[in-house]
Amino acid sequence: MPSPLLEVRGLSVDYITETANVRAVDSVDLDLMPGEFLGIVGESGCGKSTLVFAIAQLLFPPAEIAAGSVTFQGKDMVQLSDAELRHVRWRDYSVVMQSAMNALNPMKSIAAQFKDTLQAHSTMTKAEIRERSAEVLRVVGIDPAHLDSYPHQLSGGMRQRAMIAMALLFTPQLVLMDEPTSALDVVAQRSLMNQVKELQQKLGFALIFVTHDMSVVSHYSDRLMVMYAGQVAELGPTRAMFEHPPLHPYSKGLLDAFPSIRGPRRALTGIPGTPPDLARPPAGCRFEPRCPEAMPQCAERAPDLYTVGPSQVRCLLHAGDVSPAPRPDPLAVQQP
Amino acid sequence: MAAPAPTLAPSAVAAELRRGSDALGRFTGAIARNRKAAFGLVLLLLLSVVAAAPQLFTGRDPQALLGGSQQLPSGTYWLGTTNTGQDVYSQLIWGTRLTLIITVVAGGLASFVSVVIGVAAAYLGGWTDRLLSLLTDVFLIIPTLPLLIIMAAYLTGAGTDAIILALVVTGWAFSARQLRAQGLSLRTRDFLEAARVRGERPFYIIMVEILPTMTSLIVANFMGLSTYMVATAAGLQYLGLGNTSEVTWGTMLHYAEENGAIFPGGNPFWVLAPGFAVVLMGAAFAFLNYAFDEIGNPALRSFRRRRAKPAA
Amino acid sequence: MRYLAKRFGLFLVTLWAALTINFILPRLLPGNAAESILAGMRNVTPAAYHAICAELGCNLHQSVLLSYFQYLGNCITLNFGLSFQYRIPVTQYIMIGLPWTLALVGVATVISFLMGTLLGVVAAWRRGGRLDSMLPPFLFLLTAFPVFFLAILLLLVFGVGLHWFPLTSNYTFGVVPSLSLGYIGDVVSHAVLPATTLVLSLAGSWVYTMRNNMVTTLAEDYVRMARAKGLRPWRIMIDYCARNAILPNLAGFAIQIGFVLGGAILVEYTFSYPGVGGDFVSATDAHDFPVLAALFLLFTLAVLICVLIADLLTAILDPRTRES
Amino acid sequence: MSELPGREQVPPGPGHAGVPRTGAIGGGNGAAPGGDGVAMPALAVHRADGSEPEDGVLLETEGLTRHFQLGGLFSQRTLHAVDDLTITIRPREIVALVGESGSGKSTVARLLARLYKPSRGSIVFRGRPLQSLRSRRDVLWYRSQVPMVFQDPYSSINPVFRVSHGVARNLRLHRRELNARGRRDEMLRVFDAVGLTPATEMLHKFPYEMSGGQRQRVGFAQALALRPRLILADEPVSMLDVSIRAGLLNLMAELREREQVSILYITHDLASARYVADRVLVMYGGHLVESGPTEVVLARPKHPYTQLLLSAVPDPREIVALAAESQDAGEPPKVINPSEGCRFRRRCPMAVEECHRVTPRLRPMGPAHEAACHVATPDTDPAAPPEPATSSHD
Repeated sequence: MPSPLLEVRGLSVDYITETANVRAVDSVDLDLMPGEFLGIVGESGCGKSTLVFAIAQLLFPPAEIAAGSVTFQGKDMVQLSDAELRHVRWRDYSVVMQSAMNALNPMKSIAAQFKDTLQAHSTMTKAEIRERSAEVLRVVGIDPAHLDSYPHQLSGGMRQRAMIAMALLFTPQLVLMDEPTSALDVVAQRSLMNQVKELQQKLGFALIFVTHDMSVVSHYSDRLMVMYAGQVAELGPTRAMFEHPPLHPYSKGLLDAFPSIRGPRRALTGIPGTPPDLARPPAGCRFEPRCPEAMPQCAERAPDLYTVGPSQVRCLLHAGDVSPAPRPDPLAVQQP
Repeated sequence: MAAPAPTLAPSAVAAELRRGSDALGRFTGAIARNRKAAFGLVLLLLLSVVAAAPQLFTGRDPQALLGGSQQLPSGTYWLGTTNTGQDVYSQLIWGTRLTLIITVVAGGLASFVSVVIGVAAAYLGGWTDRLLSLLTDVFLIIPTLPLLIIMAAYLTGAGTDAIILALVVTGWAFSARQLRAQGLSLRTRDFLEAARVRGERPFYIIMVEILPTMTSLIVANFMGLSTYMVATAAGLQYLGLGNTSEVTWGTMLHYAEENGAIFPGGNPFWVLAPGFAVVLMGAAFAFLNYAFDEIGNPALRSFRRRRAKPAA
Repeated sequence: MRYLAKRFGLFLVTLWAALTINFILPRLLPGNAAESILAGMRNVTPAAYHAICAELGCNLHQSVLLSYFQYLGNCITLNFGLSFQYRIPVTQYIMIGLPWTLALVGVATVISFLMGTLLGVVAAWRRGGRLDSMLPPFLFLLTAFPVFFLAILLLLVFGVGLHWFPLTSNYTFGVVPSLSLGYIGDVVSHAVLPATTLVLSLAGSWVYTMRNNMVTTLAEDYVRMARAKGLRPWRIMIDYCARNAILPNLAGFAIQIGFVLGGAILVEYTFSYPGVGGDFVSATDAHDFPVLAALFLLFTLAVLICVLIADLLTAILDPRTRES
Repeated sequence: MSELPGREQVPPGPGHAGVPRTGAIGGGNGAAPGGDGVAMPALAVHRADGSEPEDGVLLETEGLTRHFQLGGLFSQRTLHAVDDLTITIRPREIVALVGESGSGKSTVARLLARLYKPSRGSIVFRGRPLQSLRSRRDVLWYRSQVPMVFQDPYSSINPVFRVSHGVARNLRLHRRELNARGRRDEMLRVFDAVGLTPATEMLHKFPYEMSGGQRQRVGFAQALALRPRLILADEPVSMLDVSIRAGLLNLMAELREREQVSILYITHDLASARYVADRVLVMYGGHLVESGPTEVVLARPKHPYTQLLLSAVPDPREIVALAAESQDAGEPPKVINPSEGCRFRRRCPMAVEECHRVTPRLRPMGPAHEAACHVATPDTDPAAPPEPATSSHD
């Protein structure tokens, strides 16, 4: 087993406000192999974006890392000072944000924003910078003539691609993407996903891809992490989660909430209720109030992450020392 | 005398909309919690009491010639006397009333004008918007004090009402522009279109659907305008304009300056007392304005970082 | 270019508005007031009498419109008639005081713009630091101080009290103006207190506005991206934060010049500083309307030019104004 | 949950007896609709329980067009948001209007809600052209029957009032026959009907105390208070989390059954359209490019754009990614001063010379199934049941 590129141990993030300290991310453990595509899925407020920004050391007050370590290239990033971090940033790991419209500086042209990045980490001449910028734009399918245009002059899809091009300036080992496709229509989304997968395989960088829409990463990611209320609910190979029903009731509910575009039509139930208030997390399993397969002990005992085959799941049904009431999975039965 | 420029970025409206609850309940809560607001409010209440019942604070007639010329503060004359022997302290107390009236009336009228023009421009759009915005820009560019002085000069002897009119005519533009900006960002909100689809009349939409959501900015602007009015009205009277026979802090400053109160041999308290009184009233409104700025846009709140970076 | 065309349109309309206000105001006077002012004049020559009449519009047989266009013609050709007080052309009279005010206002504006921007940027950048928590309340209190009272306080403390600076006027009476170091030193020492007053009154609101803009800009995604890109902190502060905080508000800063001029009038009156500000007040007392009208136009024009400059800068520096 | 009545057995097309459903209404705040199965949408025109069906058409548009003028005095440019739209909506029918951003679908909603005036063409509601509705009474007649539900839960409800404000205003404006007591009961009824229970408690809440899903339910409750004929729903679920979305889609199906109301469901998500709609209209660049019963259009999409849209929708249950290696980058069309010809031609793999010259008209492709494409070929055998939807676009 090659040593992991990124090791996250017990990472927790607090939002400090006058009224309460909200633990948005609760002791997450994660290993990422070089060149691996990890999808992180979860609904609004589950802490997925906070986790990624915590890994990238990009948290702004009132968010602060409360505990845990993020070991990347052998160094614990949480301990590094801003100056030390500055050398690693973008050269070894880069970030692509959700809405490229306000992630690009409206006052500077695309070329200028590439230039200051390259100059911050290398001593390339003007010509080399121009050439490298044109090259990464071509890689993502944008005509280098757009180098001199400004963000507001590009279409949504092109801005998103320019962001990805910027992330690849130094072909880093790790790219963190926070919902880069949510602002795009389905056709543009698919073409961007194809391109991201192609680039990842060609350039070999590891990728953490955050999205609220499970179907987006279902065909692209190697492994999938489902997050709920600040905790990892399930983590495992993507195909495992789709070919047979997922282990965690929440992942199952999430998957079943998708209306299918092909094949037989099935009634959707969705997941009633709302996620818990993270300022006062419930004692037992955080999904218990909304869980169709909840058992009495779920309300008192907080489940840990149990290993089931290649996956891990935070649910007492798989705790081994608990005999789950044999209930047929209602949807599996009538699969024609 | 620069008017404070509270900028409430339209993006702040989103925060306010998400958090807004029933307007009155939240305000009293917000004010109580906010130290600055509480300080401003207490000061204002104090000034209003003095304005309402000056006789509680001084028995002497502010106009009566009692002591010697420009005597320094003493047991009998707490703040000394004017060049004609009048008691500076009682003038200060009696001057509160008119100063507060001018400030609040001018501030209120200017606020009203700015709300009407700002909201109308934002909501009606099209040509009305262009015309009203042009009018606002013109009044913003024309320097206010010179225009004010000219109007006051032409209206000499017309008394306080003329001063208030001049103050309002020159003071409304800045807050009109801010209200228009917030109004425009509100226009894109769906709940206004929902009201139109329900079949509501435009007047109802402005009065019931738009104005309540803008209350914190309207109040902040009123406070800002009042701070501006206190200083500007005093400035005019200091220059000897308006009705100099009335007892206000401004006229006190005028006579004090003219009779060399600050130069050796004069009674400096004759000028310092009304001066600091004006500052006090201005500060009361300024702090309330600042507090409402923060209520409207919590991101602006200044805070001390409490926890150092946690050790691993 | 459309952006500039629109702003130049505003320039013309505002200028026309100022001219019209100047024309209308004297005519608004209740009939008797005009006579009383004229009656109050001592040794009034017939020519001056007619000039005043034209000014106050009391010769009604001439149609208002005609006199309006006549008036506009005069303004364009800078012929503002004679000053009532001194019987010399208004333009000539203004030229005497103008340089002093320009120097005072110019220096004060530049200093408060630089100081305001710097303090605002640094305070917002070190959010949560000492500066940021202490600055806003102090600054806001400063705006509660009327300019003339600031002037009086400075005069009292540094002039009368500590004798560090002369009390009045722009240079010691009797000193022959020359380029010698002595004279320049004298002028500067006279200008310190007035200029400081202006800077304090203006910088207050400028720092507050700047800090608020910076705080809003700091929350933007592109600043977080800049940090993610590993850029040096000062480059992020200047190139990403300050630029996005200052540029959209250049026009707003230009409009603040109007307040500086207002301040200058009060300061020059308090320090008896012989600039156009002081002239403005003395013209008011003496009902010297031609001077008043000309000065009012001058001030409006000054602000207009600053706004136009700001618009030019915005058009050049802010790409969003360029057609996509 | 019992097996769902197989939609496929019911041949599509109007006039066929619908399969009666016994959709029981699930109570509970967004709780899974309990009872014996979910009210599945089906095209039921002749009600088994014999209630007298409405006449054929509720609302129809004829050549509906809306242009916007852009640019200053000299550089006048026109944006063709909606061009020549002719659609019909029948009673108790959910019609999905599907299109990407910039397709004009929201403009259609605002035209039908009389927020925009049409540049050309007409809208006729229950036989009365909208242009003829001038007096306040007429306007209120239309407004009381065609309410609208908006997209953004956080901006469609006035944050300063309680959530019952909108419902109360609707009742006061359009249900004058009710006294205060009557209005209160009606408010409780509609809040219950949309699953906001316990209604008495929910009525007193403020918007910021509610989740996105609950706020959208308030939007539907406001519409229901009018006893509407047609609800215009402009992307009501697109800003909600997937798990909440299902609840809202089921709610729309229930309302169509229980409240006898038609819904124009505007969305960019083809999968949710398939789940809830009887008929689907696909728009591209301001034009209606394809329309027909949902299952038919999805089984045999005729217009290349519909095929592209269908192939691009990721379905997590698909075992292996469809080999749809289309190079289409998904750039939205430019509809400013567009030239004649099909607006999809630059992205269309099957574009022929005629596509660049002549704007295609809607042509019949099968029973009640039309497409606007020169190249598309009608079904040879219209009666053939639609084979399962596996078509892919390459």
